[in-house]
Amino acid sequence: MTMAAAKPLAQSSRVLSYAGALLETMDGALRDHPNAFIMGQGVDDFKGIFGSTTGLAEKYGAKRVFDVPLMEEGMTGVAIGAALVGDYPITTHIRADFSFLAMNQIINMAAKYSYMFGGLMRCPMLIRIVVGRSWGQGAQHSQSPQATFAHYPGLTVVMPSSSQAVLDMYPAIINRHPGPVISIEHRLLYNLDFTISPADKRVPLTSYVAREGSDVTVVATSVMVLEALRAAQYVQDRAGVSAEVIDLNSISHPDWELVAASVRKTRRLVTADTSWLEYGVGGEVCRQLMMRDPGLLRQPPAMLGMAPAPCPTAKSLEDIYYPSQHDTVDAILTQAKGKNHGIDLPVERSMTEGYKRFRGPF
Amino acid sequence: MTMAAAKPLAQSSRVLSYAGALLETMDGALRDHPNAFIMGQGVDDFKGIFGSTTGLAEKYGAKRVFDVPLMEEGMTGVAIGAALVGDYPITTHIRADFSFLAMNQIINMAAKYSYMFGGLMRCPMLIRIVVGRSWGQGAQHSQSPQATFAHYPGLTVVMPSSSQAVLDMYPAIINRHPGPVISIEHRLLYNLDFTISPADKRVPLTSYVAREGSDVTVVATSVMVLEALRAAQYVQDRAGVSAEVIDLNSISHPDWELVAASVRKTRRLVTADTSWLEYGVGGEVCRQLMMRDPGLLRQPPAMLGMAPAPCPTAKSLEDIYYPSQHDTVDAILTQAKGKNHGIDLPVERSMTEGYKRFRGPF
Amino acid sequence: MKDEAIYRRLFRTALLIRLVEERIIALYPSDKIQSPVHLSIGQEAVAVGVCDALRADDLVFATYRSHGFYIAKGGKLDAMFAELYGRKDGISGGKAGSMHLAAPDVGLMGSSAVVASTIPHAVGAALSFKRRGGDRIAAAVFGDGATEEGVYHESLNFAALMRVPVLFLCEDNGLAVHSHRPIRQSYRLIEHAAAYGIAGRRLEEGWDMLAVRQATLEAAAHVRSGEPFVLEIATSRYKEHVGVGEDFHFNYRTTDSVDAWKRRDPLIVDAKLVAELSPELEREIDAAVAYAEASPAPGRLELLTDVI
Amino acid sequence: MKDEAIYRRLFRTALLIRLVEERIIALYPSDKIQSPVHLSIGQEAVAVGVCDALRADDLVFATYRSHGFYIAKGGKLDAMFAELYGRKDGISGGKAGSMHLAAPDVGLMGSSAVVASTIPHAVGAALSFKRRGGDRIAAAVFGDGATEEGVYHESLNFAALMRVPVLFLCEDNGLAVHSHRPIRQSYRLIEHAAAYGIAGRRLEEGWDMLAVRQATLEAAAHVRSGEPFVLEIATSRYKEHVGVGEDFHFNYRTTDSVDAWKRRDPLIVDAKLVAELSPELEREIDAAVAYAEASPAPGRLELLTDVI
Ligand SMILES: Cc1ncc(C[n+]2csc(CCOP(=O)(O)OP(=O)(O)O)c2C)c(N)n1
Ligand SMILES: Cc1ncc(C[n+]2csc(CCOP(=O)(O)OP(=O)(O)O)c2C)c(N)n1
Ligand SMILES: [Mg+2]
Ligand SMILES: [Mg+2]
Repeated sequence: MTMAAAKPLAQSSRVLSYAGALLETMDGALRDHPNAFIMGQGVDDFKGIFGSTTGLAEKYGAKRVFDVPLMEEGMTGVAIGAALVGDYPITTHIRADFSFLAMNQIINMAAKYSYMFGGLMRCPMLIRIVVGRSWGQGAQHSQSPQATFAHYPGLTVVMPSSSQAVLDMYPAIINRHPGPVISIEHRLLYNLDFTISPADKRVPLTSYVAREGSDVTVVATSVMVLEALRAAQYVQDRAGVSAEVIDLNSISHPDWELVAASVRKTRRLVTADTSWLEYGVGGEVCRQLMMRDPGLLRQPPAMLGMAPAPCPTAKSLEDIYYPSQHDTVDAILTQAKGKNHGIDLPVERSMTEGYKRFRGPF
Repeated sequence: MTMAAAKPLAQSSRVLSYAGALLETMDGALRDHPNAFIMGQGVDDFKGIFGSTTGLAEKYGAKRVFDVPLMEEGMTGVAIGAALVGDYPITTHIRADFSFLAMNQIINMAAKYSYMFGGLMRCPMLIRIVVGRSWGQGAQHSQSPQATFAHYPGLTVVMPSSSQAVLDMYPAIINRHPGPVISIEHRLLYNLDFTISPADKRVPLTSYVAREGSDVTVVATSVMVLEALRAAQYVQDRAGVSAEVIDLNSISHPDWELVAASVRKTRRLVTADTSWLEYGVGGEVCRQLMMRDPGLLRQPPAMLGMAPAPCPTAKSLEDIYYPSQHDTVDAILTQAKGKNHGIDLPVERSMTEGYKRFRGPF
Repeated sequence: MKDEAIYRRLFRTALLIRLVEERIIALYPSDKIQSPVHLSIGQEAVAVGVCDALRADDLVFATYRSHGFYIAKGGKLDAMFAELYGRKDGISGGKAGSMHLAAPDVGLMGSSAVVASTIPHAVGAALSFKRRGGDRIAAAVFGDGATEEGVYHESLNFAALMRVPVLFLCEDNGLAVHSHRPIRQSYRLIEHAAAYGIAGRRLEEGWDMLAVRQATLEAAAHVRSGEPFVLEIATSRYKEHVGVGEDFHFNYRTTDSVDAWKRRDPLIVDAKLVAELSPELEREIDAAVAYAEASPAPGRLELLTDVI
Repeated sequence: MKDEAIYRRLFRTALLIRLVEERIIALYPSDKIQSPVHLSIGQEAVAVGVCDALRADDLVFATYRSHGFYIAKGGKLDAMFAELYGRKDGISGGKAGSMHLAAPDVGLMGSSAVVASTIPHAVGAALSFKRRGGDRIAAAVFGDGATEEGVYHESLNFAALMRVPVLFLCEDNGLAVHSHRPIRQSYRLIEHAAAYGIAGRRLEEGWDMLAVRQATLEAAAHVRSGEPFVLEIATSRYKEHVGVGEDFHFNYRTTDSVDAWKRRDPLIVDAKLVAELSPELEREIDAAVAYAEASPAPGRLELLTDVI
């Protein structure tokens, strides 16, 4: 540690996939925390939750990393019980949609235990849930329940949008956070490579500025942060528009002052979230701004999210169901220059094509 | 029908409790709809879901009204299966908190079936869930998940705030609504008596103006509508402030134009909801207003909801956990006259004392 | 003789299922089918035997692995391919894809991608049938893994208490994704059902369409008389859990386990009948694929329909 | 002699529980206890026999009906009354009330008002104990109704598969609120558990503290050796489901069923010992009530603490 501090230059940047970052933090948790364990359907198989737990069962043994039957509610209850006696459980759901089977344990139990017993009991634990998207996964493999979980006090909800965010947040959560945390990971991020910056640029357990700008504020979550960053680059290059991108990052405990300060500067807002608009993240952003200053915005904000329907499977429908890069760029430009901004929009429609053609594993 | 239309005066107003209104509509559903049935824990016992199903098992038989084991997820699935073959199931949860055990069937299944199968299947059904409050019911018997359910397309979520709302909405839902409906009933309403107006004043399946006014708009839900109406009367009497109260009524399909029109008139907003503020109803209200006109409000709105914690049981804590009549009046006056409005506030602290001292049955 | 005719009928349907899924495998690299597919190759005899034994007006509630049940229950092939292609003429207009095939007109009710979640639906439909009188039954089809979910317990208990005409049909391929049954289950299914007073039977010969049909006929008769029944049928999934490939190289299971099955699989063993019937079936499939290819893609007009 | 000493010890605790709950009944009309109370009067022998048989470091996970278990496991009376009063010196500072009594320092873990929801917690704690080595065990206490929930099935299966040292302890009072067991359950608990390979035993003499203790000692020994066990103990709830009254006038159950129990209830039958021990116990309770009355109410400072 002292060594590293003495020569910061030695620690140079490297490239690491999101799945790789997850694997590193899972490995680190098991290594540093003798009471940590990982359980979930398939955590010990060759696919290892899309590469985020691969090899750990071999390395740490079946008592620390193990498969479970199909029992989402039961598994979450087992995790809580273990947490109450001092373990640190990490559970997984390969689709966020399956966490609805564990809703009682998450909302009625884990979220309540610290408060309900006046601090007599704690259940620090990490629930990793993965949001699906594209290739016709459809209505039951595509939901992104951040607004749902963040509504309930007692839960901490994060949505790491990069390998850096995973590397910085997960150890902080696992080693120090006193309560249950739900981390919502986006499947499309898993196979992406990110550059890891030196340690002085830590992603906090709250919101942060992912890109500075002065004309429009884009408040984004998860994979939409990447969309926003690409769009910000595009509008900079094509139209000289300077977009500030804020990664909300923590959904339950965002840095609303940071968001408000940015909007105070830009007076223009775009929100870009992975879920539906209704009763979602965008609403809470509006509320927080209004409570601070109802006159902040010059014009109605633009909001990007899923269309108000369950997710269809046809590619032609999926493509218009999710906000595309086209939509994101248009939203920023409309904020900055008005509806008739006249600037060419990028042609590609679907984000899944932007990064790579996602075709599983599911 | 023609008779009634011919002499509207014959249909005079009457007094009916909320539980009585529920019982009437349940009775009506069973009478008018041969395929309707009611199932839930204790629906056929002497307490009959706080009087809302009492006597119906005797009247319609055990095949139409029946008790079930403790099986929230299973029961909801059974209801969906019955709905898919043309029945109209009505299920009950004596606490909304228990619906979290059925979340998978509600969100992944009932909400998705119409869309996911392209209209091949429908599951019209009514899920009645009751919000608890007061007398130390605590963290697991007090939640009010309207924002959670309303986030998911496919669900219709209503919160009837009066006997009239029940009488007008339930038959409309049961007889005509094509999809699953979650009705969130507040336990404190059950024992209250309401005056039922003549049939020409129907409560729609969306929002409506519960009291006209010109100085401040109060957007309220469920039992908070009553609080808002009382507070509106108080500020009218004491300070000549004219508050318009809008009962949001449908959480999933509110009449946002109605809300916006009111705020356009008053330029001042109070929201009063039965749940937490974070990612709740107030945020969606702000979003809808901002999307229409970000300059609508003169000052930050006031928002009433539960404190950001699970519900404590001590009376001294409960009293400050929920917004009181005191808080509601203060919020309206602060909107109308500023923080230093100097007007006396009502002394009573807890709404539960305002109506009656609630002490169960739970 | 009669058996021979039945055998041909069942065989034809089973072969159709296999050829359909092989066509899916062939088409998949073209990315025309952008839908996660859970193939039932190796398991066709179950769907075929079961559906043949059921009455046309009996209902089947199924899972994401339901190409076989869709076809065996009588679902239209062209609408199925159009659905896999995500086209307007798909049975659900492209909103369902492979995981949510349904054909309520022929009694195939919703298929869900959430494991175990249609089991109580079958119970609910059966409850309705019982109240209305008559002797229709409902069948819940699910994999061995599904029985681990809490809702299975709730469904068994309720069905037994209410004595509803539901057939619980477990397709036991011994796997849930890559997990073998013994590490997931402490119980044997038929003994477990017996604890609820539900009669049941395990059929080891899940490759044998006639045996499946016979077992289902007997089970359905029991159910029709007003009692639930658990029928567990051993079977074998030849392909990977999801997708069109094989997965033996990942070493989580041996080829042996599947090879033993293949040696008894009529669709392999009875090569003569395969050769005889295939050309006509392939033409049917060609037509269905052509139908799908010709069908337009849904668009903005369809995006927000049927939400409620 | 030894038995006699044990009997006195158990009796004293059982009587304390009864007197505490009778005090709650007496206090209730004053509205000083504003908390829904689920009395265990009639069921005390279970809590007392079970907790006496467990080791001090064994854990009990309980329900909303846990005054008995709180006291039997060694929870402090003054902190309990303060909790019922919603005061700062309540064991959870007034945030828990009657339904969420806990005393982790003496091994009474969280009590939940959501039926069946602490069952998997006991399994999870037992899983930890097993991994760490040693021979601590965890007990899940639940009512007969709780076994209907899906999570019970998931918990049994997992416990059996992982062979964790958990005691499933069912307090069978035959009722879930006002519903009798036969209309809710198609299974018998011990046979049901056997389907998962879990050994079990039903004890009919739930009024007999020594019998409960002995049965628990045997069950706990089995569990300590590394296998789950289901112990089902018949018992009788004298009072209404929630609240301090009786409910026979609602005619959903007969007084007979309870009277038969009362005729064997040592806390009624052994009037001599009751008379002998009561004065001292009443003084203990007086002190606890006085403590509660003197304790300040929590306020704004406490409202938002311990949320995370
Ligand atoms: C509730 C739920 N949990 C987990 C999954 C992920 N998953 C998809 S299929 C599957 C295995 C199911 O096994 P089984 O029921 O035996 O059916 P099979 O795939 O073998 O036909 C799992 C775990 C899911 N879809 N739903
Ligand atoms: C999940 C859930 N469903 C329903 C309820 C309402 N409820 C409270 S107690 C109870 C009966 C439970 O019976 P049992 O488990 O036998 O315990 P007992 O009250 O008899 O001790 C019910 C249905 C609840 N608290 N939680
Ligand atoms: Mg399987
Ligand atoms: Mg009971």
